[in-house]
Amino acid sequence: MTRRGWIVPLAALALIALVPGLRAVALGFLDGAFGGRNLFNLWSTLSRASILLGMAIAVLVAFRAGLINLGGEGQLVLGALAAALVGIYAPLPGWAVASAALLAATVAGGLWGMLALWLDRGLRVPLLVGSLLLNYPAVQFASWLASHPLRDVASGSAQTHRIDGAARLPRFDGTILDYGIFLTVAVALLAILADRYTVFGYRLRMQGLAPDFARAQGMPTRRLGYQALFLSGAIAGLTGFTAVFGFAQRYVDGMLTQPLYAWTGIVAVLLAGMVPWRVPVAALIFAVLATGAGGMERVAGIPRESAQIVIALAILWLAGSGRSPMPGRGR
Amino acid sequence: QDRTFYYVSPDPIGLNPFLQMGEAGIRAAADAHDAGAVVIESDTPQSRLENVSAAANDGADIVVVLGFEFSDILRDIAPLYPDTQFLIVDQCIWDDRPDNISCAVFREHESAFLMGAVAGLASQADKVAVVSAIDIPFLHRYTDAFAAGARHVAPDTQSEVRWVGGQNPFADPVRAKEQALALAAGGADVIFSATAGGDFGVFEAAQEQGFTVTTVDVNHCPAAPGRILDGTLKRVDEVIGTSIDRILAGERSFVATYGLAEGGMGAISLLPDAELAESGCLVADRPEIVAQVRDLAAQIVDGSLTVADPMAAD
Amino acid sequence: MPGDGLPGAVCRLRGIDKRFGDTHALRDVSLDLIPGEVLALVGENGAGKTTLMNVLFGLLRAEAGRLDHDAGTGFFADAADAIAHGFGMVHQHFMLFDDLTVLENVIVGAEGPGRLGRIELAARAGEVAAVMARFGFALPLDVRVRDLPVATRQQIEIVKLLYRQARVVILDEPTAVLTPQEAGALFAMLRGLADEGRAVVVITHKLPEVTAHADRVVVMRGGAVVADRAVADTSAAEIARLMVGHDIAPVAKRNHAGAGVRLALRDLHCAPRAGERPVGPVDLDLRPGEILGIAGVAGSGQGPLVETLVGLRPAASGQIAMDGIDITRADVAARRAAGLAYMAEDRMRAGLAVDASLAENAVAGREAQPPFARGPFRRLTAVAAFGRDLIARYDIRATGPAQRAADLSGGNKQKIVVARELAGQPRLIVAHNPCWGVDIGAIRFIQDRLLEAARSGAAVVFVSSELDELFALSDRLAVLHDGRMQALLDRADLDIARVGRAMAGAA
Amino acid sequence: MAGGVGPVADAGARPMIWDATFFESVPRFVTPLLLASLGGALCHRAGVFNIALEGMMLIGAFFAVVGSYFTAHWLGGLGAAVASGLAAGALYAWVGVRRGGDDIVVSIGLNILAAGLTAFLLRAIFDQRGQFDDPAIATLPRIALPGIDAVASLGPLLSGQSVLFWAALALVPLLAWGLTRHRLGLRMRAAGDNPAALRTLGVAPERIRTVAVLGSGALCALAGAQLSISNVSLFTEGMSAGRGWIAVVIVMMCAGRPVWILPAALFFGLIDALAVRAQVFGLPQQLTEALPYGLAIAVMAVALRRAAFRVRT
Ligand SMILES: Nc1ncnc2c1ncn2[C@@H]1O[C@H](COP(=O)(O)OP(=O)(O)OP(=O)(O)O)[C@@H](O)[C@H]1O
Ligand SMILES: Nc1ncnc2c1ncn2[C@@H]1O[C@H](COP(=O)(O)OP(=O)(O)OP(=O)(O)O)[C@@H](O)[C@H]1O
Ligand SMILES: [Mg+2]
Ligand SMILES: [Mg+2]
Repeated sequence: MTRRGWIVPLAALALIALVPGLRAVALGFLDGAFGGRNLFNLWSTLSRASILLGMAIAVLVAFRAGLINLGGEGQLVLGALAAALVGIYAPLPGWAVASAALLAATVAGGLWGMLALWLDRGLRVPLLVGSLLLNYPAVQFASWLASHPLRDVASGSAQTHRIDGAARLPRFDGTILDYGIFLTVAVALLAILADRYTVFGYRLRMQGLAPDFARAQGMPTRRLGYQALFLSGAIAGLTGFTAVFGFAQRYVDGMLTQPLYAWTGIVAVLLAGMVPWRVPVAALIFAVLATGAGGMERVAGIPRESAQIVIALAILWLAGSGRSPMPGRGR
Repeated sequence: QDRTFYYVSPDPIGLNPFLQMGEAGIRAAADAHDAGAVVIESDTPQSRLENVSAAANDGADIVVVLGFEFSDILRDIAPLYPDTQFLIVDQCIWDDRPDNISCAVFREHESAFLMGAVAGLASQADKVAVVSAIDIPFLHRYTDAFAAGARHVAPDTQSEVRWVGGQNPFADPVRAKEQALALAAGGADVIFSATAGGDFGVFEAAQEQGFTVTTVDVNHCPAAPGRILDGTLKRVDEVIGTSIDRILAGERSFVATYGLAEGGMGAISLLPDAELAESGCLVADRPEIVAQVRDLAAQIVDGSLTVADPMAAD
Repeated sequence: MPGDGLPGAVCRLRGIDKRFGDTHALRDVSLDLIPGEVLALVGENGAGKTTLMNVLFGLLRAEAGRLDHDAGTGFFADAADAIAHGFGMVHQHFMLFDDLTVLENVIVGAEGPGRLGRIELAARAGEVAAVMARFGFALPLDVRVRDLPVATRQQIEIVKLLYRQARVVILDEPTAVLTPQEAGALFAMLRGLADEGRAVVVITHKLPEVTAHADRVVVMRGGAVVADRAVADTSAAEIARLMVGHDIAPVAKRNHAGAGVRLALRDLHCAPRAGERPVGPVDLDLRPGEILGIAGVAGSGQGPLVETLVGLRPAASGQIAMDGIDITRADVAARRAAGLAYMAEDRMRAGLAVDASLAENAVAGREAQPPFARGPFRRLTAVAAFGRDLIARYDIRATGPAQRAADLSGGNKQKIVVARELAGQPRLIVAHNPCWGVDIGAIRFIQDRLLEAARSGAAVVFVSSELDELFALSDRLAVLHDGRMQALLDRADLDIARVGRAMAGAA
Repeated sequence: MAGGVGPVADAGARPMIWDATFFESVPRFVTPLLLASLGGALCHRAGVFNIALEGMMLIGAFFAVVGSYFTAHWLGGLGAAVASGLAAGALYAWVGVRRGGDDIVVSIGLNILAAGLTAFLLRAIFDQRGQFDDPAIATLPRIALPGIDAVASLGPLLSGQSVLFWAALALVPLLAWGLTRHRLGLRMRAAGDNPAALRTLGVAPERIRTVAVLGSGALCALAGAQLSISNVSLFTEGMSAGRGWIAVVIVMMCAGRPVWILPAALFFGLIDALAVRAQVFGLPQQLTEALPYGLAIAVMAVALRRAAFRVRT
């Protein structure tokens, strides 16, 4: 942020501190995001942040390579679905089930990502639109599986059976936060470091900044593109794995789409200006905004959609201030 | 007020009468016990989890949740808050239920069967139909029992079902209306609308196409004058009140089932004559149908007629 | 006092000053435009010629100075204002709409009367046809511009002015894309316009054109006017000296061609993209140390040929061999590994990643090789050190290896490209307009580096739109016309008229 | 039906998909797609990559209900919808055109804003969550065509459709004509082709693009109004339900040409209507949901392979 960039948030803080009504709202917000008995809400926030972080990193990998992958939702859902399938049906010991499910999730998400790029390269359906459209069949397929062949009939819901207890990702005692956060944080760290310190990261970045340049320098741009989309989809799939083996312990129809995780991931990356180390911060901020807005609503009756409005205005404000977060798309 | 009751809805309450009854029930119970009432609306799986947790965290004495969406959540959350009592309405955790969870469930198929009978008797075309939200076992309690009821009184009756589906199956009047229009075009002249928030769309279709409707949960008749025959009544509000009474009386981990016999399920045509006359429903002017329905209801209550539970069948 | 203070002049600029950030683009510039006169405006790259005309035309705001014209005083508010006052400008880069028809291109912005904004297309077509008939143009009105050759596009620009009844006609480097013959025809037409009483301004880098066709010449250097005199009173040599501030020694060029064949092209056809005309056949042998110039008007097939040489586009048929090894199917990376260096024409997109740092640009192509990488990991200290080394050796004006390439001036940007491509001791250099848009000092520097590389044995394919520099550097010169090699001339046979004829397609 | 739950429909129930109400329903699905695509086409031709059609539709749907409810007249609904669409367009124009914000970022921002704002206002104005319906919401008039009514096959298709359907149809030749024969249309195409060139001719491309974005806002809002005060008379959150994205696909496929957009919108409207009906074949509802999007990919692949359109993304 520039120096001017701090003025708006600071002014907002001052306003909140001075007006009693606003202060109550702010306290409700803070409690909703961080408070609660045994800091329960903080753990909830982290649990949400973990999934958002995974999705944001998935988006980052593709965007860094200049590939506008809006298909995170489908990749996330297919990853989750693959994980659930393995989790329910693989007759293996717990740790092996979890590992196989993780592998299946990353492959499923990654292949779906590559499909979007193949549509672009092979059939000229622009990636932006193709990846977006691929979300719908993926989500509906998952919905069908969860509603029919894989349904846990007794539960009365459109959801699969539960993952066997031994294979689940453990939870931190007394919280809903599971060990999946180790996975997403590790992936984020790897992605941030690889961006700077590996040849692969360098090539992806050059391709994103200047595709003609990368080609003219003899970088394997075709392969790089597919690798980037595979990685992007695989990270989304991995995030789906953590949701199924951690948070929900099964695949529940709509559990990954209704909260708009994929879109929030994109927005987090845009707001972070595509600077890798800022992305985890942005993901955390969005998790705080979401859980905090829920608390604000419970305490002060302010609709939690106000958080969404604030986010949208922030995006528009950033876009209008000429700091285009999209590489090579700025003025 | 030293006690607080919380109500966490699975979806935005909006105009969903079922969820509205939950709110009415918690407020009535709170009044009766001089307690505070807090209503929290959820919209996603994650927010359901957060809201239930927040309610327990806030020190709720009783947390009431409505709908099957909460099973997993309560199974995880309830053990963390032993001082809070949880009540799931419309759903239960059958195995290894934690001590502080009680359930109140309904036999919706009994009332749906009666609606099928009403439709079977009223249909001139011998064609009836159901529009329901989404193809899940729970909703087959409505769709299957309705078809069974229609055939019970008029064996030649054809019955068809359509699902609303879409991104928002429990609150999508647009799609509900399209399905109803299609069913009407196919010749159905009585349509059972079990779409929760989509019912309004079915009523619009009925007004345009001239078919009649049977409804669920509450009396919708005034909303579509001259088009609604009859409706089931699901006394969610009363059941919440009764269940809270039992919890406060010290009962733990109980499962209460409500059907026609217990008065938790009902139908407008089963109301006392005076109330029925006031209801605005078409069935009030069809005494011969009312008589048959009441007869069937009596058989169900005394056990001489059993309505198969589609959820148990699977 | 409009009119009074302008004896004989249609407009008069006084004391114009203009800055772009740290660049002082115009310094106290004054200029009169006189009806009936063809004025040549010359100066090296970046001297401020285009900026001055943009100020006159209302496209840029001056910080100081004034404009008097025959209808009043004060700068034009915008282009519409200038056009309304009878000013017309053909811009350095074509300002045409590719997907619109010729007629639409001419009338946009001056659609004429019509109820509720309706365009009376038939009436406009009649007017445009009348204008064309009067000045001897024959353009198809309902063809899309995309489908027309370059010289025709130039004519559309001029018809646009005439249709708007411009009394002051400004052309910014109109001859850069024309053959000498086409340029001659253009000047004849401009002379006709001047004779009708219009004021004509031509910006050009080609001094023979100035001495042959202009009445008056204004020379700019570093944003200031350094000379304003009748062409009759000066010479091409003097104008050149005025432009750069000193005499220019001709490039010292000796033939270093060695034995053997470095690059062989056999019946090469480039794969055309959608809407492109085919390029080929091309047959060539290039020896180590030899510099092959490639001339041709813009769009004669240089781009596809270069892309095919470096592996960016496949060959449709034929063969490319380097040192006797067939590389027709090899990709860019393989060709680079075999010793190819490539200076792309579009340095902002293909030559550089302008949003990356100087050092990251400098190691591109070798990012995975020692010392810049160890296994899959980059060695950032080595990368930075290499950047610093290039800055020192090539005198690149930058704050350091971490500076964004976008923030360097055009000449310094190009120096990064040249430095990077020559750093690997290449065996074959493909240089496409490497001196385009850079100033004269940098041009000499880049040309000297290319000569040096040739001296140490590299073969050079040198594609340029400037005949002067082609004549100065080439051992042999290939002329492309419409995708075919029209002529292949030895240095001794180079003659401007002959090359011009070949560029126009004559044998 | 899959999943082991016995079919409720009687065996032998006749599939009924080609009945009269089906054809009557098609224009209801076509109208919003057509209006939104025409709006998108304006932007496309003027060189604005507006993928906020979805959000603009949603805003229009909401304010149509607001206007219709408070004025108790459909004109009030249309007026409010158009005003809100223009406001959304103005916001886009300010950030995306005047301040030069990236189209994709601005569009994503606007889509999120639309979802949040309509949900927020639903609560603030009507104190409702999720959905608002009320008998006081006046619906658009339907135009009966007495003559055509009699013709057996065309009757239901054309008679009794909303005013917006006819307006949308009329817009197709009007826009096609305007883009070539009207000053503003010509300048729009010029602005999309080469904005710098347009500026040198004394026309500010920003101004032309602003007009295009405003126009797309108004048209998308009308598309939303068709959803909320004609197809039904209520508002639900997320009511546009992906139709704005289908419109984006239509615009790209047709390179913003109104005359091509009409058949494309008819096609996708037909698919949409079919998807709702396809359950009679025993197809799982999820399959019919995915159908339009899968087809969109297929159609785009074919269309874009055939014609070498420049697709700006
Ligand atoms: N929009 C701009 N922003 C910043 N600097 C600019 C801009 N336009 C021109 N300049 C700078 O102003 C100076 C004068 O540029 P101008 O384009 O007038 O040169 P010129 O004489 O036309 O050169 P050429 O022969 O290359 O066309 C140069 O240093 C150029 O880099
Ligand atoms: N986009 C930019 N951002 C920051 N600084 C810039 C930018 N463009 C140019 N500059 C700075 O302005 C100065 C002038 O740039 P310009 O391109 O006019 O150079 P120049 O004098 O024409 O040199 P050259 O002949 O090499 O092109 C340069 O020193 C450069 O650092
Ligand atoms: Mg320069
Ligand atoms: Mg210039």
